[in-house]
Amino acid sequence: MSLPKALQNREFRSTHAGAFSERLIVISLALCALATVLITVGIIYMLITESTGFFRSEAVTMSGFLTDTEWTALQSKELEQAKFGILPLLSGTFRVTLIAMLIALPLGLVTAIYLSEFASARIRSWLKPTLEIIAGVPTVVLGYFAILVISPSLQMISDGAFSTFNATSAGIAVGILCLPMVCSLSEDAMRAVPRSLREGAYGLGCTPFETSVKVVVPAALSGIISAFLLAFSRAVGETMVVALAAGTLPTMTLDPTQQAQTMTGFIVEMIKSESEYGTVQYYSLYAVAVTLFLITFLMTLCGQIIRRRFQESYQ
Amino acid sequence: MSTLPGAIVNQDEQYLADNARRRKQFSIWFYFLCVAIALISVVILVVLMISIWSQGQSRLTTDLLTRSHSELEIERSGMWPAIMGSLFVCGTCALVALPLGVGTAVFLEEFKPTHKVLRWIHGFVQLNIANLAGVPSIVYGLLGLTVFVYMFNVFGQIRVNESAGLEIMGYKHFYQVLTLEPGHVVFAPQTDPTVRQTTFDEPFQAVDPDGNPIEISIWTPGTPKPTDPEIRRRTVRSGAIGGTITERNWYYFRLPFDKSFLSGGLTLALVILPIIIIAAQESLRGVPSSLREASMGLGATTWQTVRDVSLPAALPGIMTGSILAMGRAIGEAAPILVVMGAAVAKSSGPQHLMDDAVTMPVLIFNWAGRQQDEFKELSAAAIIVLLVVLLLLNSTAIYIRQKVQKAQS
Amino acid sequence: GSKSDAPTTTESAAESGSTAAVSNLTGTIKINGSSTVQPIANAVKEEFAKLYPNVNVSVDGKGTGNGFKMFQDKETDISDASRPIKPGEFEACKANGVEFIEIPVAYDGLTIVVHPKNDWVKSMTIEQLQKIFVAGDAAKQWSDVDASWPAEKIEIFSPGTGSGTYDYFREVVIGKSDSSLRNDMNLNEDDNVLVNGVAGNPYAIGFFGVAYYEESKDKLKAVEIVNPKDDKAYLPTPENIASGTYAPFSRPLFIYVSTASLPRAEIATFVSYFLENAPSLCERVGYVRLPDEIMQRAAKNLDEENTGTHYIDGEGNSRSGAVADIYQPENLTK
Amino acid sequence: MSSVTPAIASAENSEALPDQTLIHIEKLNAWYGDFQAIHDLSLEIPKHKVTAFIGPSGCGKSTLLKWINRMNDVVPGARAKGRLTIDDDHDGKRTEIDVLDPNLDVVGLRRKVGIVFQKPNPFPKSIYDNVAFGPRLHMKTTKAELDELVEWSLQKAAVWDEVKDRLHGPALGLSGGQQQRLCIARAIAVGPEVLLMDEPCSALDPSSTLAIEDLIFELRSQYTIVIVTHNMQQASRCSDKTAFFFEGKLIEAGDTELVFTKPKNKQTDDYVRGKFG
Amino acid sequence: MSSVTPAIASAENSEALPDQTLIHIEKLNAWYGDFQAIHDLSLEIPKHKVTAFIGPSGCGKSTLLKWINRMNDVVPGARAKGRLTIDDDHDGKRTEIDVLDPNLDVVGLRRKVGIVFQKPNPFPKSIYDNVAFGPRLHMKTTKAELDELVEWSLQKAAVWDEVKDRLHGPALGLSGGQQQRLCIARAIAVGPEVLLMDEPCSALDPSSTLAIEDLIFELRSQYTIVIVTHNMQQASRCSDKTAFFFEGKLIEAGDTELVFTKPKNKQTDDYVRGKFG
Ligand SMILES: Nc1ncnc2c1ncn2[C@@H]1O[C@H](COP(=O)(O)OP(=O)(O)OP(=O)(O)O)[C@@H](O)[C@H]1O
Ligand SMILES: Nc1ncnc2c1ncn2[C@@H]1O[C@H](COP(=O)(O)OP(=O)(O)OP(=O)(O)O)[C@@H](O)[C@H]1O
Ligand SMILES: [Mg+2]
Ligand SMILES: [Mg+2]
Ligand SMILES: O=P([O-])([O-])[O-]
Repeated sequence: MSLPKALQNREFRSTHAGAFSERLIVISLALCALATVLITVGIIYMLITESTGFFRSEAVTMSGFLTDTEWTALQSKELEQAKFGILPLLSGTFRVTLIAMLIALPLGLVTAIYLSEFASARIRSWLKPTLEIIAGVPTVVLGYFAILVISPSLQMISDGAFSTFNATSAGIAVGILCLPMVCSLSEDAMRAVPRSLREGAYGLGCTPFETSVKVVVPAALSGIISAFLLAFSRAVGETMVVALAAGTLPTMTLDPTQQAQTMTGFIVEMIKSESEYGTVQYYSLYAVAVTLFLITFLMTLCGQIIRRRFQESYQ
Repeated sequence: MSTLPGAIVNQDEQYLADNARRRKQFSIWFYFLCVAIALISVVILVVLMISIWSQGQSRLTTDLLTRSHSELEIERSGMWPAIMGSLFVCGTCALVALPLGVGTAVFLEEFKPTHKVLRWIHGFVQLNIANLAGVPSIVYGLLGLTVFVYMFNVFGQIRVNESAGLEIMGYKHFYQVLTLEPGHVVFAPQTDPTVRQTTFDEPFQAVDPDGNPIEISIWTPGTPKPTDPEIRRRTVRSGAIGGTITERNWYYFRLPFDKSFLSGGLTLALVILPIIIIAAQESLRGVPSSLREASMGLGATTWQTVRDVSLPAALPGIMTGSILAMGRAIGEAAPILVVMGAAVAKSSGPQHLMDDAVTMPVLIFNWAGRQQDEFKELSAAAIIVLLVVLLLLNSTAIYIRQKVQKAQS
Repeated sequence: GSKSDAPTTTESAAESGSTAAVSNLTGTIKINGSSTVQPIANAVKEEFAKLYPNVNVSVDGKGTGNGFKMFQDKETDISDASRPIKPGEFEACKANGVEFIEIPVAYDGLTIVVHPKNDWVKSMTIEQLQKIFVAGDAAKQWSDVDASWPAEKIEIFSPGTGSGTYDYFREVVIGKSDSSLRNDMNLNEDDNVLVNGVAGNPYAIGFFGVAYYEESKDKLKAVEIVNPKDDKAYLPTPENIASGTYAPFSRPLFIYVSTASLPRAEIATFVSYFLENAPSLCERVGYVRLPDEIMQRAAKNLDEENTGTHYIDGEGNSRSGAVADIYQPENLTK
Repeated sequence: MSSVTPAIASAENSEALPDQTLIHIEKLNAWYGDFQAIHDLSLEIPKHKVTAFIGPSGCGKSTLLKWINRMNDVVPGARAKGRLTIDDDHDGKRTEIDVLDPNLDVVGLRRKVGIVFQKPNPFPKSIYDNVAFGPRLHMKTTKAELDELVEWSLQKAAVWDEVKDRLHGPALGLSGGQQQRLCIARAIAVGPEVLLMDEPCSALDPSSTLAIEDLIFELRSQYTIVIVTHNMQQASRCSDKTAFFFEGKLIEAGDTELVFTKPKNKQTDDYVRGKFG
Repeated sequence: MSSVTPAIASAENSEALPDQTLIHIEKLNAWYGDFQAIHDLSLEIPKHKVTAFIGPSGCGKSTLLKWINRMNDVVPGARAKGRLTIDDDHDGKRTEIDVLDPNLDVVGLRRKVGIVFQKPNPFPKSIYDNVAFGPRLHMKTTKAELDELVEWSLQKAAVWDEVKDRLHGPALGLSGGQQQRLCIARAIAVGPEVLLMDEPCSALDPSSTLAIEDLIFELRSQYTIVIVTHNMQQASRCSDKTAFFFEGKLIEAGDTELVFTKPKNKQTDDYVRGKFG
């Protein structure tokens, strides 16, 4: 059989012609990646420049910011009366987050175990979309679910012990929000556990329960922990639900029936009120944003470290 | 050494059997616990859906889809401008975030550097993206406010009667002058853009709203006033003052963006960018490296490999991830509130790039907070509409994924 | 040619009834300020849009104080206010070269509300309000105000510090003294949140414009306020508000129009439309119409472009009193 | 022993005692969903011997192996029909375990029938915990007993000397060959009678392979061992009996030497000579 | 040819012409990060012959193969030192391609040196597009020329008859053996001179293996073929020359027959007899 014409000609495209456009493409792709760095730089630059307006003020001291137990930036018209102690906002945030985690973590983890270890393909095929739909429910909707359904139910059950706006109903709604996330990330981690480990466990006579709890979960622990951390920072950063349902009064208490303004809730209120742009009270929102950013940053960092340190086991 | 250890020799058969039974029983209980807990999420969804449906189903009318928010005729309020607004905001968001996100993912996954310093940078960028994914959306809102809305005040502020920022294209300035016919105006072309008002004492050349030139005459108070509406339309009072108005084409563009839908869309793009990058990276990682090797082995360059092999193979995954990210964008309210404000009384979708807009979540946020029962029901109805949109998006994503899974199995 | 817009006002007033045709007027109008006035502005805007569909009116309600901030920064054409401009704001306007026309548009009764289950409070005096609202030794529990009331924690919902309602309330309750309102209240610029807050807690109290109370009468109970002049308690009914017996919380609402914007045809048309329709539209959203006489004075001010405020005297001190007394040409300070 | 069964029988009676059959398989058919992986397979596996399963990829070796201790229970869609029994000496009384009985106590079966897989799969725990994992599940032991058991198992698996100084170090830190021996130690720590090994050396380097082969040689005095392998040389080196499978069917079974030197079947001949596979 | 190089030389001059060396490898060392995968390796690969690389897993066969067409460029941390050149006849002029030259036109090299992998890896496109993929990258062809080229390649790869009716059907719908032949067709469609094959049959069933082996036999008249295999029988069946590697070193190389029947080296002998690996 004779060589086809295309090969007889041996007219191959000059290989250097594409090099320029190739380089151009690589550069533009690199610029895309650079943009993500620029976003971080932008966030940090913004937070620093804008929060100097707060920290420079004579009414504010760093130690006061970190230790004072009152935060009245929205409540005080005059600067002299304003108190800037981040603790009440932190306490609000952590109350809501704690409740959310108490719901999302166990439920999410057990659902994940169910999905990855027990559920048949048919159940998976509708349970997973269900979870995805919950994950896709806008947070505004969940916020109203919190004040229209959860909060009244709580009040009814507890005979009015809960205030209209309270940490618990916001926490529950945030928990619902985080549940699918915990679930699908943990499930991914558990599915990444090689089949061979499960076979090893069954081969030694483990029951399905023992296999999943004693072998699969510990083996997927790094992934599960980073799922928890992600859910945690999502809960800390959640805004609309807490703005709607957690209340607008910063309180320093452990009582879950009370209202709890969170850091994000405060930022939204401050923005919405546009309380005197340029005042120290206004700039305090950036100080809160810095705190928020630092917390979530530490969370992701922890998650990354855990993932990198413990994940390599199966390669 | 070969004698069996005590533990094996002294096995109590009864204990072994009981133990096995107990463990099996426990495993069964655990299974039912799992089922019960997995059902909780379903129950939550059902309760959510039922409570929303029962509230909103009576308001699912064509009015809802075609009319705009109304304070005076609450029962006939609608969400058309919000639908359009969400469309424009999310469209902008998609146009920006998709190429940027996929580009970044391709760069990070397919152009892995071999040099040590570059590898370090690569790892840094990767960590940075993980961090961005964890940044609360409200912080992105604040960033959008400084960067897009005010642009660090580099271009000044938008002020009525004084400054419209740095206008770049798509605009024409006129003086708008009232004629003697009530409600009727004529437009005088503005020659000097810095002059915001001018006084008309002499007849002048103007244009009507369709852009046709017309001669305008002057009526001096004290002289008889023309009665023919035709003539009154072409007559202005001596000393009438015209104020600048701007005719904006759809591509009207100025800096800063102010509280326009463009700012909102760009801010949302920041929010979902890390999500898209991570999803795209994941699905590029899922492309078997054997395909890349095959392409490289045939002499394709890295980019040719990406373009012809990796990207097409990863496309379904990228699409799924992007659709889910868009779902997030559509439902996102916090950054929009920060960037575009909470006002909802708008009667149409955005008319030009710098126009403001209402989005569905913000409208829901507003309506649900109102006291009138009509608004409460309307908000539930609007939630239904929003959820239907999201459901459509999600099922597209799920459909794509399942099709791909089938094709791969 | 400084007197420019007069033609529209007079002419359209005379002839607008006959123009059913859609106008070719275009433009953008920016309004911000009082959330109390916002329902009226929105109502006017909506009716206006039927006649002038090409005019884009954006109405926001960030509170009177914030509204004036934007107004003096020339970010808005019209500022809604639930209290008169304050000397500081007036000075700032002057310094920025912002001149305005002050137009009262309706009466409001600042309504103090409690939960419908609250059966112990029927009426309150200013002194009792002081006990609840003034910082310092503020009452933490209802029983601190009156020993016969329940020993339950009072939860307070108030408009934000940027709002005119907060200022007005503060001025009534505290007067000119140095003390301030307590700072452990739930503040929100959105009056709807306040309604929800009070409606959800039997031991809550709150206050806002009467329109928000009218919208949610079934969930709230308005407190009768004892008029210090005759020691009788009155509810914020339209009659009581209009007659001034609902004192001292009966107050006028205003719009402030920038004169720099008035030569723009769309603004001139809108403002005169507003003035013309405010009495009827304000009733539709729950407020009380001002006497014709005051509306005529306002129309005249607009017509003649009489800038300045009536509520600050030559020395820069604010005046207070009934609107009918103060909104007089001789009180106008440029 | 039915005559149709190509049973493993000592053709040349090289040993004093005749083979005692431990595992009886009769007309076994196995499916994955609609796909039949094993057809009408009958085979007897002798006690305290090493039996090798050979055959090309996909012929059903692993499937059969996994049915012997019901590992296929967890594979969705896997089912089997036929007879598969294991003799069970219980205080002198001989009973039979019906492996395919749906009500069988699988946990107990798997304790009796240990399995070792192709890729070493130690749990991501310490070496000690890996070995102690099974005993902790099944038995009541004191700490001392457990320690003794762990040491015994590791010694039996010929890996004790290499790990004794780091018993509480991570098992994943061991080399592949050590991991595989650890897995064997883990399997024998619960005191099984049968050891199933699915290509236990195919992921290992030559020297580790040798170590495992030696170990198998050692263990056969106490355990009945079934080993699946692709490596004909390995089969001939370390097994007593060999069964050759092809496309889900048992083609030939018998003494290893015979199968490799004088196969009765053409396909077997082709395969052991490397014509395919 | 340096005397230290265990070059592949026809020991018995069975063919008329002496071998002409195409690929020269001298003192090649290759690393992955800090791990040295190839040590001081020298080897000559003859033109238009089939050379088999054998050796146990991890001995560096694939690494060497991948350096011949610089596929290791994309592996982070992979580097090589030494000489690796390919003769290049260009319009009668003989030149040499220095493969390890960092400024080398890799794209051109890879067109000249095609590679086929262990697992068939057709692109998820149509059969036609798979074969046309390379030509479209490298050549300007008319539709007709391309059609001709695709048919020619598929015919050369002995798969044309099986796919000609569904050229525009998905390549993934083919069986494993067909896919592998498709990959070979794809590789020869760009007109390479050398074909590298890394265990091309190890994922295939016996009959597909035979088909590929026949194909290799066919192709050697026009291509220089290097094949990596684990299957000694396969190496002996279809290669002219064999090189045996162990732990990154070349142990022995020469005519296939000699290497298998009279290996000079003990390790080679052990390996080809199946003592390990
Ligand atoms: N979980 C499963 N689902 C469906 N089919 C399966 C499954 N496991 C194996 N098979 C099929 O059953 C047949 C026999 O598989 P088995 O694993 O027993 O082969 P094998 O002889 O062990 O091969 P290898 O040597 O490759 O391990 C094969 O065709 C395989 O594709
Ligand atoms: N990408 C890589 N990074 C690090 N080490 C590698 C990489 N690829 C291969 N190695 C190591 O280099 C050595 C040689 O590998 P190579 O793939 O060449 O072996 P091989 O002889 O082809 O083995 P096999 O027959 O299993 O394919 C092995 O020890 C392997 O672990
Ligand atoms: Mg197998
Ligand atoms: Mg290899
Ligand atoms: O009406 P206000 O929003 O200013 O109280």
